[in-house]
Amino acid sequence: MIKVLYFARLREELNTGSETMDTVPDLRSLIIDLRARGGRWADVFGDDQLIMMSVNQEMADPETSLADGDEVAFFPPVTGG
Amino acid sequence: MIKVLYFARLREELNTGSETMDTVPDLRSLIIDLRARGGRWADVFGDDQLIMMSVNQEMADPETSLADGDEVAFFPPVTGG
Amino acid sequence: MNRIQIQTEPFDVTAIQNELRMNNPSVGAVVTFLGLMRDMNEGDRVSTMYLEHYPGMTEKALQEILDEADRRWDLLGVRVVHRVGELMPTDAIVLVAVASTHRGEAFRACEFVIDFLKTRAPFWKKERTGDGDRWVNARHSDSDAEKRWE
Amino acid sequence: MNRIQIQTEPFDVTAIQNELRMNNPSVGAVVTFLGLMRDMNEGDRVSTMYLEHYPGMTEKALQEILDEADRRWDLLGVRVVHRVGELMPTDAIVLVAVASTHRGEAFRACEFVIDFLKTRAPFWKKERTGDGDRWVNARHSDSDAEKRWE
Repeated sequence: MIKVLYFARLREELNTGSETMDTVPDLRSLIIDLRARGGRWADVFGDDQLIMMSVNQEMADPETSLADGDEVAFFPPVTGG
Repeated sequence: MIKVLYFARLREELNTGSETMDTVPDLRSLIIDLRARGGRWADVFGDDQLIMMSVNQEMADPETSLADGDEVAFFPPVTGG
Repeated sequence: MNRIQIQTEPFDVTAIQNELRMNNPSVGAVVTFLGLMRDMNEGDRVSTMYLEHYPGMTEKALQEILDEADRRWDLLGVRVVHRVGELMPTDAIVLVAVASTHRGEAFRACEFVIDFLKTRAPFWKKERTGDGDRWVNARHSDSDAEKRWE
Repeated sequence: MNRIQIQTEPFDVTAIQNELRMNNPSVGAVVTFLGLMRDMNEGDRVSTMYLEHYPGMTEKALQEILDEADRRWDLLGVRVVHRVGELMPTDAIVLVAVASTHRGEAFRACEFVIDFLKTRAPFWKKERTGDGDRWVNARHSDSDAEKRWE
């Protein structure tokens, strides 16, 4: 299992902050699964969307592989400071 | 007449902080007169000495002309901040 | 002495600068960046702001930025304080303070840290305007600022 | 509100930063440089320092530097405070604080002002070391720093 977190605009648009999902090989597979949910999920994870992602609190990209117990997060480009 | 001020190391080496002198056409003439006093004056105003100068509190150079009532100052390169 | 603080409370700039300089007479320069909430953004008046972050990852991302600054410059101390939660115009959002022997390193490192914080630390701003709430968009000028350090 | 202060007394950094930001919600960035007295210089331990200046010309020279900074960048406020007289290690010697809407201008202007202050404002440092008193020599690195702005 992996833990998946959503922040800021994504959390609001998807109406969820976190969930638990079955482990998949990499972030690309996970994104495909999320997009396949359709509706808001298809929009938020659409190819034209700028989304940042992390695995175990380190910046990651679609090629990053996943293992059981990983913490994944999706969020918009950051705007602090 | 012009007023001539000396600051920091120069004031100490020449043992004077200010004096009044007859007006001369420019700073170059003034420096020649000061150097001609000999002793410490010849050393301090020697060709190999790095000296900064101002006229009426604006940075100046040997070509700067002088007029009656001007305030001239000689000092070492600045080291504040 | 913790180099990174994420907090809802306001912070005391002088206290932070003093920690950096008081016990170390080798410090010749302290450069401090203070980021403040403005009452206008993209042409609209903003009444309040809410700052969200990713607890845990934020601290890790900032730690990596500070470690990289330590590798690049000879620093005598660095502090980052970032507020989260509700903020009002003129409130301080972030402080980056860097101490070094000479000023060049402190200026470089301070700007490096805030440039990378802006593009790599997981914080998000939501503004309240007359037209309702909106998430702030990332600025191109911030990613350009980051690229200067490559 | 005077932009330039030359004084023997210590100064309050937070009060100066607050003046720059509190009454103006357009201020998004305040960059502050604090120059401090170190206890070592050129390999020797320094116990106290005496700072001499040229009253009148010092203020004029600083005014010209700030006017030039105002021409080059879009600033919302600048302050320079410089101490003169007796100083001890860890004492603050100089503060340059710059407010602007965005951070890039505040960083540039703050470093510009301190670089030019170091080469153009008539201040002179005399140090007390174990071997007696000595006037501090001007540093090549300071004239190099000034040349970057040409």
